[in-house]
Amino acid sequence: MSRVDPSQVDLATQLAGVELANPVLTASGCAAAGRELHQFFDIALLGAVVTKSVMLHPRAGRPTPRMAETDSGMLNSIGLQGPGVDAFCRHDLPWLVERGARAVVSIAGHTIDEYAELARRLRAAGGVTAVEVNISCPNVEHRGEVFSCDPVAAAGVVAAVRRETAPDVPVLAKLSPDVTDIVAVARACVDAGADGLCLINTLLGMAIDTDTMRPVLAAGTGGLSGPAIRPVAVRCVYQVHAALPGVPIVGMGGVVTGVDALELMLAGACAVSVGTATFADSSAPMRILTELRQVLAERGVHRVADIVGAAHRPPGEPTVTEPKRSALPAERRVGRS
Amino acid sequence: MSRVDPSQVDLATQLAGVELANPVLTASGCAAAGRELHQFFDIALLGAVVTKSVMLHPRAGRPTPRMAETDSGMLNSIGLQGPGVDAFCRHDLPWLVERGARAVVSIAGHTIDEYAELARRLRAAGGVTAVEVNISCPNVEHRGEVFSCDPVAAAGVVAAVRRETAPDVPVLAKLSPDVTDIVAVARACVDAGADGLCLINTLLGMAIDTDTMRPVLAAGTGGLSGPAIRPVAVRCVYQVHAALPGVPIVGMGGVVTGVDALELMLAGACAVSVGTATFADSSAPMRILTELRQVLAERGVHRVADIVGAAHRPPGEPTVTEPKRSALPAERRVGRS
Amino acid sequence: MNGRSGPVQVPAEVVATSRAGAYHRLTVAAPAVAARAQPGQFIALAVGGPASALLLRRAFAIHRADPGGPQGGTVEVVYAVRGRGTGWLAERVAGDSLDVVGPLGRGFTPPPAPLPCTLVGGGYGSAPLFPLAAALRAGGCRVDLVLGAASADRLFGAADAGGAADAVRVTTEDGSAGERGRVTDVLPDVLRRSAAGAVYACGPMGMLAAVSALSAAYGVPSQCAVEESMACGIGVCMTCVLPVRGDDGMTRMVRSCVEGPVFPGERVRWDDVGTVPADTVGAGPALRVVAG
Amino acid sequence: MNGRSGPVQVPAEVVATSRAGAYHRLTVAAPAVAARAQPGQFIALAVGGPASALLLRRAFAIHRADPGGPQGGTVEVVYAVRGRGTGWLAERVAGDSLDVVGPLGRGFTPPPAPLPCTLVGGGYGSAPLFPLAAALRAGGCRVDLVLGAASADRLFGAADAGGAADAVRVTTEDGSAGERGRVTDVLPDVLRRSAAGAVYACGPMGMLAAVSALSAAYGVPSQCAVEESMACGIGVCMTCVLPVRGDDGMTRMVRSCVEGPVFPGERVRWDDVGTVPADTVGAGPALRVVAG
Ligand SMILES: Cc1cc2nc3c(=O)[nH]c(=O)nc-3n(C[C@H](O)[C@H](O)[C@H](O)COP(=O)(O)OP(=O)(O)OC[C@H]3O[C@@H](n4cnc5c(N)ncnc54)[C@H](O)[C@@H]3O)c2cc1C
Ligand SMILES: Cc1cc2nc3c(=O)[nH]c(=O)nc-3n(C[C@H](O)[C@H](O)[C@H](O)COP(=O)(O)OP(=O)(O)OC[C@H]3O[C@@H](n4cnc5c(N)ncnc54)[C@H](O)[C@@H]3O)c2cc1C
Ligand SMILES: Cc1cc2nc3c(=O)[nH]c(=O)nc-3n(C[C@H](O)[C@H](O)[C@H](O)COP(=O)(O)O)c2cc1C
Ligand SMILES: Cc1cc2nc3c(=O)[nH]c(=O)nc-3n(C[C@H](O)[C@H](O)[C@H](O)COP(=O)(O)O)c2cc1C
Ligand code: FES
Ligand code: FES
Repeated sequence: MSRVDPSQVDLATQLAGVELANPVLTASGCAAAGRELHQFFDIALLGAVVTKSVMLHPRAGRPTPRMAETDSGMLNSIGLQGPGVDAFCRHDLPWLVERGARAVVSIAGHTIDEYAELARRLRAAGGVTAVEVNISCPNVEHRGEVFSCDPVAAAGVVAAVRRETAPDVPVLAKLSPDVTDIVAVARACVDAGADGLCLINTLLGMAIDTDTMRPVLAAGTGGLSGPAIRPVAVRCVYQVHAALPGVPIVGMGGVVTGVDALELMLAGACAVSVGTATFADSSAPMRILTELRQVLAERGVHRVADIVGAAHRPPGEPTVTEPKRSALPAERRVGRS
Repeated sequence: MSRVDPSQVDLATQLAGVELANPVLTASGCAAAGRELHQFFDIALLGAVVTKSVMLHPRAGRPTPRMAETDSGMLNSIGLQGPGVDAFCRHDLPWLVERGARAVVSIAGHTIDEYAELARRLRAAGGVTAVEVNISCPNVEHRGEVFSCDPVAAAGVVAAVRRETAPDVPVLAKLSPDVTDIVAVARACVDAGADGLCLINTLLGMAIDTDTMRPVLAAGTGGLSGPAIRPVAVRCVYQVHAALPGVPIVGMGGVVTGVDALELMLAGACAVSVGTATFADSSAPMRILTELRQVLAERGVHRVADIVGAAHRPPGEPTVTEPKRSALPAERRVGRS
Repeated sequence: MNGRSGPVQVPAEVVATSRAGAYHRLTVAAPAVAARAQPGQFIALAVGGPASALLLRRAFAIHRADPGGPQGGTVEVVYAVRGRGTGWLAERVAGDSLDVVGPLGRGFTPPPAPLPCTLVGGGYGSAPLFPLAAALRAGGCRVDLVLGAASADRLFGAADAGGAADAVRVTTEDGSAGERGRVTDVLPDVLRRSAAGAVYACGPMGMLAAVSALSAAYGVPSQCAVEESMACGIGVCMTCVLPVRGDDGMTRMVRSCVEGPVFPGERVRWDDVGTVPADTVGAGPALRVVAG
Repeated sequence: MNGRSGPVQVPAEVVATSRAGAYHRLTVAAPAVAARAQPGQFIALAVGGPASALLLRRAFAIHRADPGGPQGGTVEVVYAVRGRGTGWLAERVAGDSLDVVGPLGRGFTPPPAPLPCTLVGGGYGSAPLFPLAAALRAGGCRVDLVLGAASADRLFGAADAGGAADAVRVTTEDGSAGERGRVTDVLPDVLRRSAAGAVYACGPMGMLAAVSALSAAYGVPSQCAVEESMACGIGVCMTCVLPVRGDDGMTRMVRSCVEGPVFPGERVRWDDVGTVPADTVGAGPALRVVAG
């Protein structure tokens, strides 16, 4: 592997037909709608800004405490506090578009109709690079069972959103790792029209205050994120990429450094979202992008697209070779770029 | 809460009809069969020694590397290396019994018949305090699907082991957290005759070497353990205790201190197993026992049994009050002791 | 906040550490932070070192921001050791490096014209009142300082209070220093005597609620610096919210890290902190949301 | 191992740190470890501090164990910075405290009667050969030392080697020190000239395999210290195994932390390290096991 000039590394990535300048995105719920982070760096330089999951109506969220720190991780139970889709389309989306940022808009609902309506409003608003469907929400029409825990329910949501979304705007389904068979859920979403997948949402966890002897979070349970869960994220991305090699994956879960981002991409992600790391380092997405460029250069990688899913190749096979790249048949390249 | 003299704290715990001197156990696979740890402390002082899952025949396990360190955790893919049940019953079990240690013997198989045969051999050998059934193994008769991922398969194993085990020896089913609905699996095991549950086994994870660009573990995936997973363990114990309050639970996952042990007990565990922590501190189970005694005393707790599941009580209700304890109806106390 | 007055992230050398009763003082060289800091703002420190299992920053009110000096600008905080993060901090010595973000949040707003001001601090909550007192007095305000704590060792700044204010009252619950009782026991007297036109408070939530209610009863507007668990400190995560009434009278769950930590006392729904009141904008049936 | 000669876990003060080419030397005061240590054994250090995300200990071969001295007994190791754990170690300074477990594992076995011995070290693998050389010479053995590395800065102990052995050969792959080449290029010559009766080796797996094969070809028994990834270091976890033939000729997956790290070279199935050979006791179909 020859060392490559970092500035020469081609970071462009194809996310389900949309070309992103680079593969580093924010994670939904960890960057609000970009404004606050823009104080620290130019958010238009990221691959995209993934916005906090928005619902049909304004939402106050959960009581506090909403967070608990755990070893190399944290629990949150925000409860999707937000202004609702109309305020979002009025204030937040245009702000992102004006700044030249790519907006991946995350939506969340409690019924399939809500998701469909959200998609319609986004279509009307315009300026959306992709729709991320957060299906880690309870289905009120089905005893509150979380959509992403059931392939049929997940597929229902995805199909509705796909139907209501402009054909050139990819729909990405964001999956929960808290399932027995994540490949089954992934496959159901893809069959229902998902153009890509986002892996992983938080793991359901809990912390108990050993002084008060009660759960720390007012909500009891919360979502576990941060480096603690990275091994689970890598495994999920790897499993899904192995089963569905043509489907683009946005990987996330505990990415704190450029090396972490590379790890998820080797597992099969063509882009990564940075979540919890941003809380400790407001410039984390930007820093990770710089580091990723550097670690790719050090490994002699000219194009980031070449190493997507490289961990699936047999141990012997060299990962980085110039001619190989162009020798890949077109349909294989789709899945890897 | 008045402070209590640590030496006066009553640590005795009832594990499905068996009284243990205290609630601190080793975790299967993290203490071999006790010999090595006995160099560092007297293993007979623990609540029990849970031995490495033993199979019917000697087993060489997985190729190396078998471990990868992750943030606040580690991945392992040992592949159940061990001497087989006959050698275990000849060499290891008698050694534990001679030292006065309580032996909880973990068994693992690939078919229901294998589990049943293991239980028969243990019954013949005698000296077993409880049988822990590790059902996180692929079911060769069912496309390699892991027993613990399917309530029906899990129940089949438990019923077979229960049938072949002496009536006075409790059968504990050890569950995997990698399921959509752990309560459903727990319930199936209890309905099939499990006298108690062990929560949780490792989470399936993966690490990729960003230099070789291939998985670190020779086996690809491995089990994630350590403090990183404690929030998942606490959540699983809490959920299962809420659904099945009368069923004794051995809690495990990331216990490193006495406070961690208390957290799992507040969630509903009547005993805890210490696994990965032992790798960094060979005396960890003993140290945690001492710390647990101390933290209970500091909180004015006279009997550890009183705080089992305390996190489920309403926020207002005081946890530690002398008269309350004896006022609990008998059947409620079963679940908490 | 904008680029110039907004927060910066800088490596900062520890220039001094010392004990103050039950608390620790920590001074770091952080010129860019010191230059921007306003009374009532806070800084956030990374803890645990490079391979730390502690991900999140710890927030501390700025006790002193000295933009000049030999180190080119220092910031001082006062803290109690609570858990692993503050425990780690307490082991730092002069010469160590810390990663600092600040100044964060909205601080206290001085009155538009000179007024008698009463400043009420509970425990280490008095730390941010000292730079405020200095600023108010520089602006021509009379300053009454009320400091309270459970016991003498948990009182912060009582020794320096005389020089910082025009009058000082000290209370401890156990009577080990000053008057036995709580700050709210002496507050009515102070408000009356000083003819206070503004109250500024920092301390535990219960104290703030009581101070805010008392001030309102006396017709004096209060500004209270709250302390809510924070994951990000910069407004992106929504963990640090509390129910606050807006100009329109509507209650919203508001971020204390960017819209606070200082709030008008009469706007905060103190009794409802830790809940989402039913009349909050967007309050709905408490559906279980797995993530986010 | 038993109570008296077995490992201990002790807090140990760092008494000295220094650089040695590409490597770091670290000396800690650990009398109980120093008193028990045998050449070829190792210690395991906790890294990262109290709130560390790094759970597992790092293993290092004992380079020197000095049971006497002003500190009442010190242990020295030599290490290369590889990742976060050794990076953290490299920041320790004299006076810091480290948590040490040791001595661990089975060290080198001296010959029953004096014999010419050849000691072969690759990179930092030469570190444990120095105490071995001293012990062998004290026991009346002639010692030939062969040190090799990729380049001069990765050679450890070449400067001290003259005093430690009766004869020394140095090789580097790039020729930047000693002879250009590998230790195995000069080993046959050394074995012949010294009429070696025993070979002791420590270094990368590939070197050990080659040294073991060469020694066997010359009819000389070898003892090789291996370095396998270890989670526990005390024999309870089964991560550190490699395929080794037993007295009965059968191959078993053997724990290098307690049955090694030193193995008779001819017993290790070098070509199969990293696999479970099909004829291993208990080798079976590679079923996916989720846990354990
Ligand atoms: C705006 C603001 C200003 C503050 N100013 C001061 C000050 O001047 N002096 C001082 O001693 N403390 C102050 N605190 C509280 C201080 O941040 C916590 O005591 C500290 O974070 C505890 O960290 P720990 O690791 O020692 O404790 P742990 O309890 O182990 O912390 C675990 C987690 O909970 C969070 N946490 C715990 N307690 C609090 C708390 N009371 N407030 C916010 N987060 C908490 C921590 O940040 C961490 O993420 C302030 C908090 C806020 C939000
Ligand atoms: C018996 C024995 C003796 C050793 N003696 C020395 C010595 O004298 N000098 C020296 O420089 N190194 C020695 N090593 C290797 C040393 O333990 C590793 O370099 C070190 O653990 C790397 O830690 P890290 O956090 O810097 O690297 P990382 O790569 O970040 O470590 C991640 C994890 O992998 C493990 N690991 C990584 N590399 C190795 C390795 N080569 N061997 C074992 N575990 C590894 C670590 O312990 C840790 O758990 C020895 C290893 C063993 C098993
Ligand atoms: C405070 C917080 C809020 C989150 N909110 C959302 C959300 O609104 N929608 C969503 O799909 N995921 C949400 N997530 C999950 C993240 O987008 C991400 O999937 C997860 O945190 C794993 O990545 P990380 O470890 O980098 O944080 C949230 C995570 C955190 C920590
Ligand atoms: C190296 C290793 C080996 C293990 N082997 C087994 C096993 O044989 N059987 C089993 O049921 N669990 C096994 N486990 C899982 C532990 O018993 C425990 O459930 C899990 O590690 C969580 O606890 P911990 O975080 O305290 O380690 C193993 C764990 C580790 C780390
Ligand atoms: S702490 Fe994140 S929004 Fe306030
Ligand atoms: S390292 Fe655990 S058995 Fe050897």
